[in-house]
Amino acid sequence: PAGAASPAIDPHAVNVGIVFDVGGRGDKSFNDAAYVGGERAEKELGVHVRFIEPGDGSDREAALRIFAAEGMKLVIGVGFIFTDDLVQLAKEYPNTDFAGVDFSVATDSAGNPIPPPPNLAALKFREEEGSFLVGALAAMVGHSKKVGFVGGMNSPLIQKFQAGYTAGVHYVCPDCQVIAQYAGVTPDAFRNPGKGKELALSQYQDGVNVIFHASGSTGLGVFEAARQTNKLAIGVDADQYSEAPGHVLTSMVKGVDAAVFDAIKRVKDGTFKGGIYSYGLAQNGVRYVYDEHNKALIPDSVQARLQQLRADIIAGKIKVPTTP
Amino acid sequence: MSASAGARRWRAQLEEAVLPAVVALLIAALVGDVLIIVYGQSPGEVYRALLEGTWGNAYGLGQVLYKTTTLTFTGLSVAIGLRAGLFNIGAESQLAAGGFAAGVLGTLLPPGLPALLVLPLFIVAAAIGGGAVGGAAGVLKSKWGAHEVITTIMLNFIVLALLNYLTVAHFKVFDTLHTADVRSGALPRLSALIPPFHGSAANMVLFLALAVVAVAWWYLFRSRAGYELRAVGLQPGAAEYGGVNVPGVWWRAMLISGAVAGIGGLNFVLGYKHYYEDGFSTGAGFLGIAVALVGRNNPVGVVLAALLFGTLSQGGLAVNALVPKQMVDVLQAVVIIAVVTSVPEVRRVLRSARRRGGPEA
Amino acid sequence: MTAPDGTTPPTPDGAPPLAVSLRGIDMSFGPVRANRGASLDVARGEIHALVGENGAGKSTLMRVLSGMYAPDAGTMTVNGRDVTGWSTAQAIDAGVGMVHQHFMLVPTLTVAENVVLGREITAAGRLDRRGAERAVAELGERTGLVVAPGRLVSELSVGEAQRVEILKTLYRGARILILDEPTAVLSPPEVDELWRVLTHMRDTGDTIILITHKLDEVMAVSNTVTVMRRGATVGRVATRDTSPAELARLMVGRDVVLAGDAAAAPQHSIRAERRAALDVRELTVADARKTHAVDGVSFAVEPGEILGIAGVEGNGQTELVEALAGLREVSAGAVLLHGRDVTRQSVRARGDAGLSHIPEDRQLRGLVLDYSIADNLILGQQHRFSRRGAVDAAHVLENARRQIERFDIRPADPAAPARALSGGNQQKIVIAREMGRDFTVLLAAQPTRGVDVGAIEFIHAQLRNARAEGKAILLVSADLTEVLALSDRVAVMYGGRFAAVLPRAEATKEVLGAYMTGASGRAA
Amino acid sequence: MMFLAFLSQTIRIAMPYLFASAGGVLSERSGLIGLGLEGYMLSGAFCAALGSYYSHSPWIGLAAGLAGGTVFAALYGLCSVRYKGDQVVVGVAINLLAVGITRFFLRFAFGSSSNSPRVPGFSVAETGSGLLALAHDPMIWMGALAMPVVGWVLYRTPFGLRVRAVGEHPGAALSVGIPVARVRWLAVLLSGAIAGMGGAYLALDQHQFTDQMTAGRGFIALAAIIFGRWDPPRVGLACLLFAAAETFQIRLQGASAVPAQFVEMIPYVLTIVALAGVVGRAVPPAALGKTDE
Ligand SMILES: Nc1ncnc2c1ncn2[C@@H]1O[C@H](COP(=O)(O)OP(=O)(O)OP(=O)(O)O)[C@@H](O)[C@H]1O
Ligand SMILES: Nc1ncnc2c1ncn2[C@@H]1O[C@H](COP(=O)(O)OP(=O)(O)OP(=O)(O)O)[C@@H](O)[C@H]1O
Ligand SMILES: [Mg+2]
Ligand SMILES: [Mg+2]
Repeated sequence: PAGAASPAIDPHAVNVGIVFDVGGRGDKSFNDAAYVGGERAEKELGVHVRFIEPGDGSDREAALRIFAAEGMKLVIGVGFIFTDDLVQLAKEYPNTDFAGVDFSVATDSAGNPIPPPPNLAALKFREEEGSFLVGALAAMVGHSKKVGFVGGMNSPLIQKFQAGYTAGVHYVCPDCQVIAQYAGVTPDAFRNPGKGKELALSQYQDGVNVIFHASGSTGLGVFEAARQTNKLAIGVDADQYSEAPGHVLTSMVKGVDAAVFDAIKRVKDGTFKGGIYSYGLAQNGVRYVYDEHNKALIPDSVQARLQQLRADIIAGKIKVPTTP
Repeated sequence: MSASAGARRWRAQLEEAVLPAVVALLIAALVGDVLIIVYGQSPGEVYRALLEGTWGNAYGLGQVLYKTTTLTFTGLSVAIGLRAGLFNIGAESQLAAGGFAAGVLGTLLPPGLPALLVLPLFIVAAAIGGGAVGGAAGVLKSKWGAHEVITTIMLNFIVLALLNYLTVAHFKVFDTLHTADVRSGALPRLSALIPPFHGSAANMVLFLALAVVAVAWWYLFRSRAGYELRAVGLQPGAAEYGGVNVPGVWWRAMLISGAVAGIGGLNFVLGYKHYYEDGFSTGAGFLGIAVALVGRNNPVGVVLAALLFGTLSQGGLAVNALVPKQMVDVLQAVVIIAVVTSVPEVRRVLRSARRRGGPEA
Repeated sequence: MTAPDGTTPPTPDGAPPLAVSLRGIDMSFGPVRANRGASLDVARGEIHALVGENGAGKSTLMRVLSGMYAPDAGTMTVNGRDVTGWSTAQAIDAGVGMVHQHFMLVPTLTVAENVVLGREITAAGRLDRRGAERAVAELGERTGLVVAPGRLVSELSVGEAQRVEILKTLYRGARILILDEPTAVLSPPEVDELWRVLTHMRDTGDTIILITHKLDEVMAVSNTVTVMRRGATVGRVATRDTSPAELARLMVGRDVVLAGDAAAAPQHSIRAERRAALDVRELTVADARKTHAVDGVSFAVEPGEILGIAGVEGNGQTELVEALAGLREVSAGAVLLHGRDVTRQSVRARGDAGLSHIPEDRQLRGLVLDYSIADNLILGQQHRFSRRGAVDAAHVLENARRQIERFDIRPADPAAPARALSGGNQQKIVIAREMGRDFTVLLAAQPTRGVDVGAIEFIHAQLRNARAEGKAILLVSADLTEVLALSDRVAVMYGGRFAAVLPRAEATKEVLGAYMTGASGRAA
Repeated sequence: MMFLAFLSQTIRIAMPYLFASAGGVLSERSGLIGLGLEGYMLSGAFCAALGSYYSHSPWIGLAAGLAGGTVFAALYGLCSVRYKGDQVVVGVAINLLAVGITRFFLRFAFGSSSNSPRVPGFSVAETGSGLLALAHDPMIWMGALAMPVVGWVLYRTPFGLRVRAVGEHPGAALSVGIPVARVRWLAVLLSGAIAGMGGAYLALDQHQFTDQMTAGRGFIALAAIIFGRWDPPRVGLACLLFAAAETFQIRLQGASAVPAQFVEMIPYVLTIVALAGVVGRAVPPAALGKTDE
């Protein structure tokens, strides 16, 4: 059976523990990406990686603590929700390294970021940058003055996607309208594909031709709607092309796998350092998919324009907002 | 005659208290075995891991106690409702509302006040938060006859959405789903008293829970209001005949039930994280029903049942490496089902066995 | 007259098999042993009365016979065939039908639907409503049990509902008909009508088993009587060879003063205070259907007086008493206690003003069955037994000890749950609570219902004593004998009004009977 | 055009409600509270995905979903009819169990904690979202028929008469030889089967199972039953009303300044308002929830 790793710890190996967010394995999204990163590290670096899916609430800290107490070299929490727990544990276990995917860095009263403890790496992604590009893409190939966005649970992280996306749309098409909808306000909103499908169908029906989703499993309903109405959707976190071949315009990929792999590699090499690691377009930490699958959907001129926009963002010529 | 009758009643009560948990556990263990074997693991090993991860070390025990604390509040909340004949399925949102009220109060207080001084304020705030939600269902029932099972379920959805809105739109710390830290009133962890508990979330709210249990016991079984409340639960017609304002008891019971659940929010907000976090109450409400049931709606029984369910839910984490922790979700449901079905059956068997055994010594 | 228990007379040689023969039936409900080796022999073509105190196990035994319960032990034969432990369906197929003490009708279904339920008439798998209504109408005409088949049962009067019950058994081809206290809720003409139907059935060869508490009915219509006591059969006797007094002795196990004998004429006593203790003026009470259950009733009860209210149940007595007690909203009129208007006051305020109330349904209203005897003995007065919000346990216990002793409640254990007590002792708790405290006005609704002859004696004595002490008592009873035995004046309620208020001397069963059915009426 | 789109979306959203509440009405009219509908649906959805995945046939998936709902209903029947457990408690437990079991076996069968792989379903690609597209999906027809069929059974067949009698006055039914327990068993099994189809609709329409994908729809169905006063035609209308409210919400969300959370609450608030105002005094089947006598 899958996932039944041995609980025994080999003291000589490099042991890594990864704690998933709600959704866990098989979310076809960022938990899976973290899993891929871990697996790759096991294969290529010979480290031992174990996973826990704590579920909700107080179990998050407990799960991290189980790994820390077992003497793991590196403990990774996947999801912004782990932020406080990671800080707490990093202080308690100064000899263990920690990393937090989507770690949210607090700011002091002057608005400057408060650095995490020295043994804690905050792996942050500038989703708004990638979202900006797919927004621009949606506006350019959508052949419609309306473009869609479907979010999962209405929360700051997801609003960041929305903000970047909207900015991207308006950048290339100032009079375009972004129809942004959320599937709900509780974590259920990330696993309600039925709702996602209905939201998408109503947007498509409303004249939208492209929808970007940032909604976990709910987005699978968006793809379903795209198939059914022969429209386009944009995937998130991972390359979601295979969810609806022919209907996935692109995906806004977050390099969670690479970031996780890097963190493990640095621990293995002994070069691990705490601090804020911000992955944006420049680091290839976020990107949009452009490959043989979707080439046909994206005219060369559009691809060229996107590359230009990408360069502008990296160069700081375009400032992408993080809140809608 | 009276002495032996008293002894018999006492034994019956003891049996009443212990039997459900024992039978339910046996059945749950059986189902657990099946699931574990299906998953290709050895039940012995999984259960050992479960015990070691919970009662096997001080940290695990501390985690169990932390969970027990919340479940004691929600279980007590459901139990109080049931004593009045009302099914409060809304402990989850009441817990959240109580926690939210406390969290917001915590951000408003000036910093540096001693915890013991402001604790009463927090208790009142949390009780008002939870009580408002429970009381709303109570008033809906007393005034308009809307069935509380349905209204509390609907209120769960409504209140959680409302709290989400308030958190996201007004109170959150940037980039998170929680409020700012409380500035006064944070309570120490249990490890401040007993160092081996270090790291576990167990905290002083545990003692508050025990105090609330004692008060609830007194209220239910020693106070006049409790006498009337239980009468309403057992036989509303007789209570009405006895001069009790039945709808009045309904809404008051729901108010108290909600308030107790609300105070439970302090466990997370004051005792553990020191802020309110959206979604912290997930699952605690439904488990509260199980706790009340296994605890036979008796405050003391509720504590024991909360300990049982606290152990199971912490145990899920401990066995995660061997089997999916979902197994524990299944076991919790099985415990509930076992209590409502097999326990009366076993009791019948015991009773007839005793009768066959002839008059007892 | 035969020996008790088990040893029933053998069937004479060559005679046809008995219609029903039950031997050594045991039947328990948890700790309660309702039947202990009970026996019953019923010949074909007779009306067989089954009598016994409340809780003697009559209904249980008949439910066993009709297949609702499987007995724990014993054998059953019907028409010579062993049928031990059969099901209701089998019993019905074999022609055994039962009309239950509490009607077994579905109020939301029509008469026809109720009658055919379980034996539906179908057309191509569908329910044939027309066919059912036709069949019921025909059956009604043939037997004289006429009810409109399309009406909802919830709209029927009790008499009509009972006709539906009998129709149900006849529709299923019952030749052995069991009736459990069929006359308890009927007016005298309806009773006569019932006897006519039953004797006709007997004369055409059907067998009837009749459970009743009314010994005059036993004497009037039955051929044979079986007596039960505490779950067992204690006698079987031909009706013409016995007397009510002998039956009563068998039922209770000792001699009993029958209510009717003692009460020839109540001796009037103290009537010092002339002002009415309870004064009711033009009281109107609406029922669930918004019609007037009580329709402008006025009367007064003086200290030292018992005003009896007779009437067929369902004519507003329940609503009247509940309105007086404060349990039901009054739509017009006034209630005065000692001259003080309490119309809008709560139950508790009325209690504090001296009003006691023995409710008609002790299991639903009078007791919290899962409370102890001691806790039940303070119900309604909990505020007097509390200090600073807490119930004063010592005070409650002391009260319980005193009342248990005074009213001889058994078991004498204040901590025993009321549920574990026999019906008679449960009623004693209610009586003790309501009459063992300071009160000036008593509403006694069906105070002896479901109580055995011995306890009736005791309760009647309590009521007479209270009168002698100058209490004002409003007695509501469906039992005419009881009303006549105790009352100084008798009112008859019919259709929500007082059809008559008569001095005891003018009140005879015949006169009252006429008023009860609305056959004669005059303004109150 | 706008109206037709609104209508077809309402119908689609109403489908799971119609299935679940059609089953629920049957169960409730027999005296068994339908609190476990959510669980039947969830299990139905999971089994449908499983069946469709392994057989590559949505029809077999549907059958499996029906069976999945029935199994959970059987468990409910066992607890409440056979062992006379408190129905509210058992109902809550059934729902918890359904969540746990489906997750456990999702991990077991697909190694995922949240999603099954894509499975064959009824809806054909590129059929659009209009009314015509609905006609292509056999499950839409079944959902539309579920409530009328239940109504017909309840009011026009001997079995329905018995169900109504048993839910109103089980003693009366027993006294005329109706096997009360068996009628309830049949009613609850059917209710599980029909609600399971509702779950199957969700899974097959999405071509996959997602952890907790029913997302409270069983509770909405229960509310519709109460709102419709246990009368199939009215319950059907209640389902459509709730679905229309949701459609309205979906269409309102993009265009209005009202925070999403408030729009989200509409169906639930509507339910409470309805409960308090319109049907506060509606009479449930007299024996509802009372299997313990
Ligand atoms: N379903 C039941 N569950 C528990 N106890 C029962 C049940 N039915 C009857 N009993 C008990 O069995 C005993 C005999 O009851 P039963 O109804 O047979 O008496 P009865 O002779 O018909 O009395 P009544 O004259 O009051 O109708 C009583 O103690 C009663 O409380
Ligand atoms: N639920 C119960 N639990 C325990 N004991 C019970 C229960 N019900 C009845 N008993 C006991 O069984 C005996 C018979 O009860 P039952 O009601 O048949 O008495 P009864 O003959 O009707 O007496 P009474 O004339 O006082 O009504 C009583 O002694 C009573 O205490
Ligand atoms: Mg009795
Ligand atoms: Mg009887």
